[in-house]
Amino acid sequence: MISFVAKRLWSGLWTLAALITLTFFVMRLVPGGPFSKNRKISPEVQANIEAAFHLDEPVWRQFLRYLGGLVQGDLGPSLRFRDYSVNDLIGSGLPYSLTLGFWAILVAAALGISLGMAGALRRNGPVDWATGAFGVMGIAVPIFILGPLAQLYFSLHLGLLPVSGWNDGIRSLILPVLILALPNVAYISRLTRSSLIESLREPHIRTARAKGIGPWRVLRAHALNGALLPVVAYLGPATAGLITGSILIETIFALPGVGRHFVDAALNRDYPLVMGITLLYGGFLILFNILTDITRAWMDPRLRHG
Amino acid sequence: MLEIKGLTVDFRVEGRMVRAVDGVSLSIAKGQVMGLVGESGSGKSQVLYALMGLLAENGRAGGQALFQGQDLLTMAPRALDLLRGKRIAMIFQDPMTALNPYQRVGDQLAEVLFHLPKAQAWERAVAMLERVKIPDAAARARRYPHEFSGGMRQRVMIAMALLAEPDLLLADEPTTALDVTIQAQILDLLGELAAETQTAILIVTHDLGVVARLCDRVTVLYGGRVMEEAGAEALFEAPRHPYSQGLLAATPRMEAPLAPRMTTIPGTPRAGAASLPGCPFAPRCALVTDRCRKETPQLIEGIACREVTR
Amino acid sequence: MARSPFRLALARFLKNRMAVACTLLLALIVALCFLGPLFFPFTGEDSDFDNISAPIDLFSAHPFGTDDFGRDLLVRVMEGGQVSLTIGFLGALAAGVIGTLYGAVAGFAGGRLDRLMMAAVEVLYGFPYVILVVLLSMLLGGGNIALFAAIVFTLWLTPATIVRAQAQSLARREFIEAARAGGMTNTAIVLQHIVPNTMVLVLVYGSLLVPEVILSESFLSFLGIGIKEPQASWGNLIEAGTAQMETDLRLLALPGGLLALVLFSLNFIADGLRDAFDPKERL
Amino acid sequence: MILEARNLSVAYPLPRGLISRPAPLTVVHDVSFRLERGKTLGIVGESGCGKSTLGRALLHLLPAAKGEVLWAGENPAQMAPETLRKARAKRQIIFQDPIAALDPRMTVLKSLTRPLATFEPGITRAESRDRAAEVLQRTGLSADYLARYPHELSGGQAQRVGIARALIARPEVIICDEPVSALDVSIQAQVVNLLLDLQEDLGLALVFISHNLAVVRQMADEVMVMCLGRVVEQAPAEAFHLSPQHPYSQALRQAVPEPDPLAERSRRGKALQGELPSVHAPPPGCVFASRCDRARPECRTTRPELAPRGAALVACPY
Amino acid sequence: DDVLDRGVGSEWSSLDPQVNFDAAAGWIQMDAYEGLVTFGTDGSLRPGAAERWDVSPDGLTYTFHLRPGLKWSNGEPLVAQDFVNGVLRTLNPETASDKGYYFYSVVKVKGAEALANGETKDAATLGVTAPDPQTVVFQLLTPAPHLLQIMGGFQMAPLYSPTFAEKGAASFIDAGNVVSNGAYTITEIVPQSHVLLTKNPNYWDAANVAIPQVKYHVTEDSSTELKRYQAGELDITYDIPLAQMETLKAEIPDQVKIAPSTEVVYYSFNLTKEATANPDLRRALSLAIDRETLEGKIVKSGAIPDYSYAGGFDPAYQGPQIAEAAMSQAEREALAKELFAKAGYGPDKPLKLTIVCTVAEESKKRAQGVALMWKKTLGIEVEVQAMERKAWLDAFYAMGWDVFADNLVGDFAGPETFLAYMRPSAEPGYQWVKPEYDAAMDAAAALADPAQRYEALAKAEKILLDDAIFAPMAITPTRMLVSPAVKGWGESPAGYWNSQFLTLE
Ligand SMILES: Nc1ncnc2c1ncn2[C@@H]1O[C@H](COP(=O)(O)OP(=O)(O)OP(=O)(O)O)[C@@H](O)[C@H]1O
Ligand SMILES: Nc1ncnc2c1ncn2[C@@H]1O[C@H](COP(=O)(O)OP(=O)(O)OP(=O)(O)O)[C@@H](O)[C@H]1O
Ligand SMILES: [Mg+2]
Ligand SMILES: [Mg+2]
Repeated sequence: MISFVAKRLWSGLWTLAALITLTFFVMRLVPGGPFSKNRKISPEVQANIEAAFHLDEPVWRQFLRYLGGLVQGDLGPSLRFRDYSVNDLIGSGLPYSLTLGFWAILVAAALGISLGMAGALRRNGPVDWATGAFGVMGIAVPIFILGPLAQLYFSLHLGLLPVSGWNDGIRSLILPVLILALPNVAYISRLTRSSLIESLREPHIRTARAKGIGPWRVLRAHALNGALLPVVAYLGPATAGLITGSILIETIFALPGVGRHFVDAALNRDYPLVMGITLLYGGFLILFNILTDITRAWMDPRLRHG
Repeated sequence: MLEIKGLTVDFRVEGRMVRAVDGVSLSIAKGQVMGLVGESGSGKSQVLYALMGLLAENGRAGGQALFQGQDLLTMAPRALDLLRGKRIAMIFQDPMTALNPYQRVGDQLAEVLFHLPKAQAWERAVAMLERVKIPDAAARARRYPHEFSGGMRQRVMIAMALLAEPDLLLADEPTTALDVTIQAQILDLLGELAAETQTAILIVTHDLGVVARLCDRVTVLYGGRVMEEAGAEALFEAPRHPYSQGLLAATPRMEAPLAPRMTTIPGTPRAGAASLPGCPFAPRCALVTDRCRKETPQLIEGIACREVTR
Repeated sequence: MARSPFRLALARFLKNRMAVACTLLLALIVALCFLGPLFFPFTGEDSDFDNISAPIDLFSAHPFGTDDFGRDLLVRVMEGGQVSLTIGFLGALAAGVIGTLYGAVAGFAGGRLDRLMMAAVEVLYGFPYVILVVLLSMLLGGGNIALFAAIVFTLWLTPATIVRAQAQSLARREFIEAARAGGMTNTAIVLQHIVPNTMVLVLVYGSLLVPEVILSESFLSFLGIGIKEPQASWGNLIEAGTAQMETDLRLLALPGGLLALVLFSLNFIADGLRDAFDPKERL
Repeated sequence: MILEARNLSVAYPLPRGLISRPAPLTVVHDVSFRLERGKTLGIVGESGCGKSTLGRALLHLLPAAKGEVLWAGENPAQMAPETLRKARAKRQIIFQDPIAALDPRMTVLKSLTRPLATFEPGITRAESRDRAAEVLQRTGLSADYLARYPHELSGGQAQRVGIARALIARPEVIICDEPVSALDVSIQAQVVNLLLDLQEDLGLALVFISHNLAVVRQMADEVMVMCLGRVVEQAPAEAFHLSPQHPYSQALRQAVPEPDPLAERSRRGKALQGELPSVHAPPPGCVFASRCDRARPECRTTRPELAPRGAALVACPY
Repeated sequence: DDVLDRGVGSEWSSLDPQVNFDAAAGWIQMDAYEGLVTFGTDGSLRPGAAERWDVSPDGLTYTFHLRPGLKWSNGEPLVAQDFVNGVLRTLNPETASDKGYYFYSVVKVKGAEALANGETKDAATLGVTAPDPQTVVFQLLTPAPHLLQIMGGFQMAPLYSPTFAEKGAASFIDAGNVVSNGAYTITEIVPQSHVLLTKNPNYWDAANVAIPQVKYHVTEDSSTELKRYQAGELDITYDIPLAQMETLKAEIPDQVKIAPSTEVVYYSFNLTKEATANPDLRRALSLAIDRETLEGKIVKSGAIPDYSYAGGFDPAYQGPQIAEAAMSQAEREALAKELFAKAGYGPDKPLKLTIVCTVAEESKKRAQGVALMWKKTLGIEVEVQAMERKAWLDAFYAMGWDVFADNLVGDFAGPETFLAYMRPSAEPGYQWVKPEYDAAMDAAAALADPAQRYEALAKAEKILLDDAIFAPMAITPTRMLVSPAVKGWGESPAGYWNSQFLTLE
């Protein structure tokens, strides 16, 4: 197991290296630069500013410089948020995103799996249709519609929850978490439903039923395991995505997470921030893919051999 | 103990009902071992599934199956769960697919005793594995089904059924993957069970040697219908139904002189025979008459053949 | 008596009432989008400056009113539907097919090839999307090809991950060993055993991808790639409608409602197809 | 020599907890044999002794840990993938577990005709259907079953589909892993006869793994007896049936149940006794020593090698 | 409630007074740091740290006299050299600030450019000096009456050297330890969330600062901001969602504050393309735009339709006479068709154009509106190409467009900032060759008297507009919601509403 993990970690490291190399160089091919916001600056001054951030060096030099910083844990300065280094920005935003994403994935998994189970057990009937319809609502009514609507209703009309911001403890979290979870609920519940239907028909379920342990236990101990394998595979990238923040949720609810940097940094050509965010997301992605691989090997013993 | 009357099993195939088992009746007393033999595909497994309430989704059972006075076929699933795995246990035919590939063998066994504390159940499970001759049982219990050989999986299935200490054991070809020495040990184990704890056993097998060793009575199935029902000695001594005779004749014997080809029953079985009128064996029978082809013979005094009883 | 698998699948599908109803509904929506505009004397790009932001009036020239430019909303929604449905289905199909094949190969091959293929997936996942899109629009021009590439580029990754996981489990099943023993080529095993056994999942997942594609189109137009105004698409109609949802819900309700209907029906159609392709489904 | 094993050992990687690497668990040790066209090698042995593992290794579905397998003189481990694949067409296997070996989403027809499509690319759909129907018929199943899915088959029916699948590509060698265990005696006889016919007509070579000694007696030219991964006796069939040499072989021979209730009843409770050794901790000495009534102290400490005795090779010096 | 909650839109790019360039962050800065002069909420100039100033007759030397007894928020005395240091740091290339151009381009301070370019590091060469602790002197190369406007904005903060020397730029964001000289000082910073300012007891006018704390909230999405406002979480917003403007104007007219800002929107024509090289066509295009309908009915952003370019910011500037402005739209369209035909286009020679705009909703809508109008009046096929902002900036120089939807934020509320920008010598991107214009601008720049100067500028603008190298479109407004509890609000074209002048009920 450990050798398996070590192997995956090692290849993950290379993947990450490939990712940052690719990003670093390709990013520079995109038109526009970090300081091309103002057309009025004289070329000399523009050059001075760029020199201050080493943007005048050849790209490969910049890359080496970046790597040099990286091995010391320094992600460089942000070009858009001049007061902060990329480390500061990620350090200040990540806790919010992590909290939000953690709860969101938890809610999504719990709700999605429950709905999927209900659908599979009462399939092609009203319960199935209702859970199916509810499940896909998160996609049918996208975040950018649901968010404002929820704010309007729960915050402005009912006054139950704060409109936005992160000043009110758990109450600030409720709407963003639920709304962030919803699209994932759709995917998880649909995947669960369809693979559970299949799983419930495997011959070994018959054996389990013959033990007289009751339908609930048959489901939990025997059918669910196989059914959740694809769901777990889905959860890898989904979790990495959620806990590194969502631009939509953070914008709508004015939350200080790192999600909005994904778009912002790229739009502002804030190269070091783009790199930092890529590194962060890529790292989590690889980590969670390893975790799901391990989880699946734990769930399905046949995967444990080579 | 168990009394089956006119059991039928139908499958819905392409919107039509196809009969797989047609009017099977038999009864087993406490401590008795009943052998169920017959052609492959004649519905033996389906009889057992019907009793356990485990027919495939497209299957329907009809008739009556009284277990200690209760009808298993009409019982609510919840009530059935109180019997299954406790009073009635079953050994499944296909041991690879019948075991949960995701769970340790020991856990699957211990689950039968889910009302006991975990450690205790595990201990009993390991003990049972030892009884079915799994070497190094304690370590083996921690492994997964795919790491077991075919015969070992089969023994795991047997152990699972025996753990329940059932009053009625339904065994579907339980020893096909075992070598004869272990088979003999397992058969002895089953025999003891019947003798000592008065467990009734309904065992499906193709091996007449197994029947001879274990069974008190034998029911012969063909095309979903009972052809003959008799005491083991009687059947082996003087099989009455033409199919039973054919079966015995085709059984290879170690002592007999070696012929270049093995003896078979001529002809091939009809698909879906149970849905059609007439004796299912008629196309292959030497004694066949026109009536045999049109009218389904009734089981009278343990035999469903007019030509023989006439 | 000979039952062709296709006829059987059809029979199984028809047995699922909800799926059948939803198929009809979807057909209706598609027909509306592609045929509806023919019944109007103007197109969705013609503006009527005397009738800017006209409200719903079912008996007027603009039954669902007009938008800020005086363009007929209903016609725009129908025309937008043509674009969005086409992109949605093609995009989901492409993502599904690429993802399935890639994932099936990786999961089946295992070992080093699998690690390499999954590393590629991770790199693509991790690559900053905005940069990618801007780059694509630069390379391919902001047109439909760039749009399609930008959509498919990332959407196939998740199905690939799911299918790979499934393929890994399947590859260890005995019937795959049997196929290998039978001398089947790896390609044939992947195509004939692995893919059909993961298809159900992909189908279910793919049905959810359609609306995702349609909606992501509007995000892409925010990056300057994709459907150009004045051409309508559900994505940009919904986005425009969202901005005004608190003052003029009709702008959102019409395209959004249709999209939701498409998604709901697709979802149940996918369930129906699931049943249709499941041989254990009773008839 | 159509199939040959030279000192073949086979191992499984055994995952051992969190820390350590998987350790190879050798379950087949040092097996050698030669199989000629038209001949049958019968393999009998204890349940769990490695017969199926050996069968898989013979088709290169599992790699050899030591020694080698030769297909008509060539080692499949050294073949180019494409050559290997082509060579496999002529070497089929009937799996022990018939249902697990069928794709649950394929009809019987598809399962049967799929190998044809790979090896006879020109074949038309109707032709391959006819071939499938024909070969299925010969195993005692009507063409009606072509449209069935595996879950709609009984155990014996599935087993016959497996046999039909192995036969349809007209192979030269078939590894039969308990091919008739789920069949009633009449069908069993029919299948055995079919195999014998094919052997006569086409020179088919068989590796026939079975617990049914009567069937092995009918089929085999040579018999190999295995116990805990090792060959304990290898002998010409007749010799083996007349007088098995190794104590385990003798025990096997004696344990065969006869269709005679009186005789059988008298044998109740007289089954072989003693501890079964485990593959995980194989005994240093003779694998059968713990159950052998003639065992001597040395038997438990030193393993006897296969040595010629008459026409046979026997791993018991006593 | 003694906290004034204000919106700042997206996150400030810096709280470093010498670096920050965002107008919104400028508000925070104006609360925390005080320049020599400052703006009232009505846009009027008021004495700030300087209590009075003299201008030399040639308009080249400005002498500011600081109030006596000024202190930094930590109680240390504030001296004239602190202001000089502020300018020096702004110009220092190591600061990498793009604000230096205020001192060498918007107004030409002696020695500023050489310092900014890194040609010299000698602080003594700079024309900003502190002859004594109470006096700051600015020496200019050319007269610049608008110097005071610059001094009043967020460009001119003093620098507290001790903490800067110790901690560098981090000293400006070290909440609680920031040393500033404004009415407030920064006490809490949560990136992406808010900045909290607390009243500075050492401020000279602290007695007249009514609101004890001010909190600036980041809210990127204007509809969220509106909801926060409606929920009472904000007292003053940064923006109003366009879609809601009409409703809000109808429902709470006195809270909706829409006023012109110093930003003008105009559509540039590509002088290197065959069609748009023709001045008749350019005028035709400009005339065919129904600006009233466009802004009032389509874009609805509150922008003010505009036919001139640099007018409309300073009431003292009259600008040239513009014929179009007086016409009715029908007349304009008739003329447009005439000119269009004259340029040789018509049904038999159709025209196709692309407009490049940004992806911002307002920009897209305007471009679409223009496209529709050109199509309707002149029958031109127009493709609107919306680009992400940085690509849009780059696209300008690539000159692939026919029409470029451009805008310019002036550095102060006066015509000069806009006109100077169009000088062919200053902005090579337009490819406009017009020595007359440069000459006219040079002539104006030499004048120290404001009235004469404006007259000369109007002449220059006439030259610019006559060539129609762009079509002026509108003046962009500031849009805010201000709670009725906030008193002291006024209409300020300068765009500053320092919290110290507000009260909260
Ligand atoms: N789900 C199903 N749908 C349709 N037919 C089925 C289904 N399951 C089983 N059958 C059919 O029912 C018949 C009886 O099957 P059953 O499994 O009882 O046979 P069996 O007597 O146990 O045979 P074997 O000895 O080969 O196991 C067979 O012909 C089989 O094809
Ligand atoms: N995947 C595996 N991993 C680890 N051990 C395995 C695996 N498969 C089989 N084994 C072990 O290898 C040994 C030989 O198994 P094999 O299936 O070859 O036995 P067999 O001779 O075919 O027995 P049977 O007659 O019961 O089918 C057994 O002890 C089994 O537990
Ligand atoms: Mg059966
Ligand atoms: Mg085996």
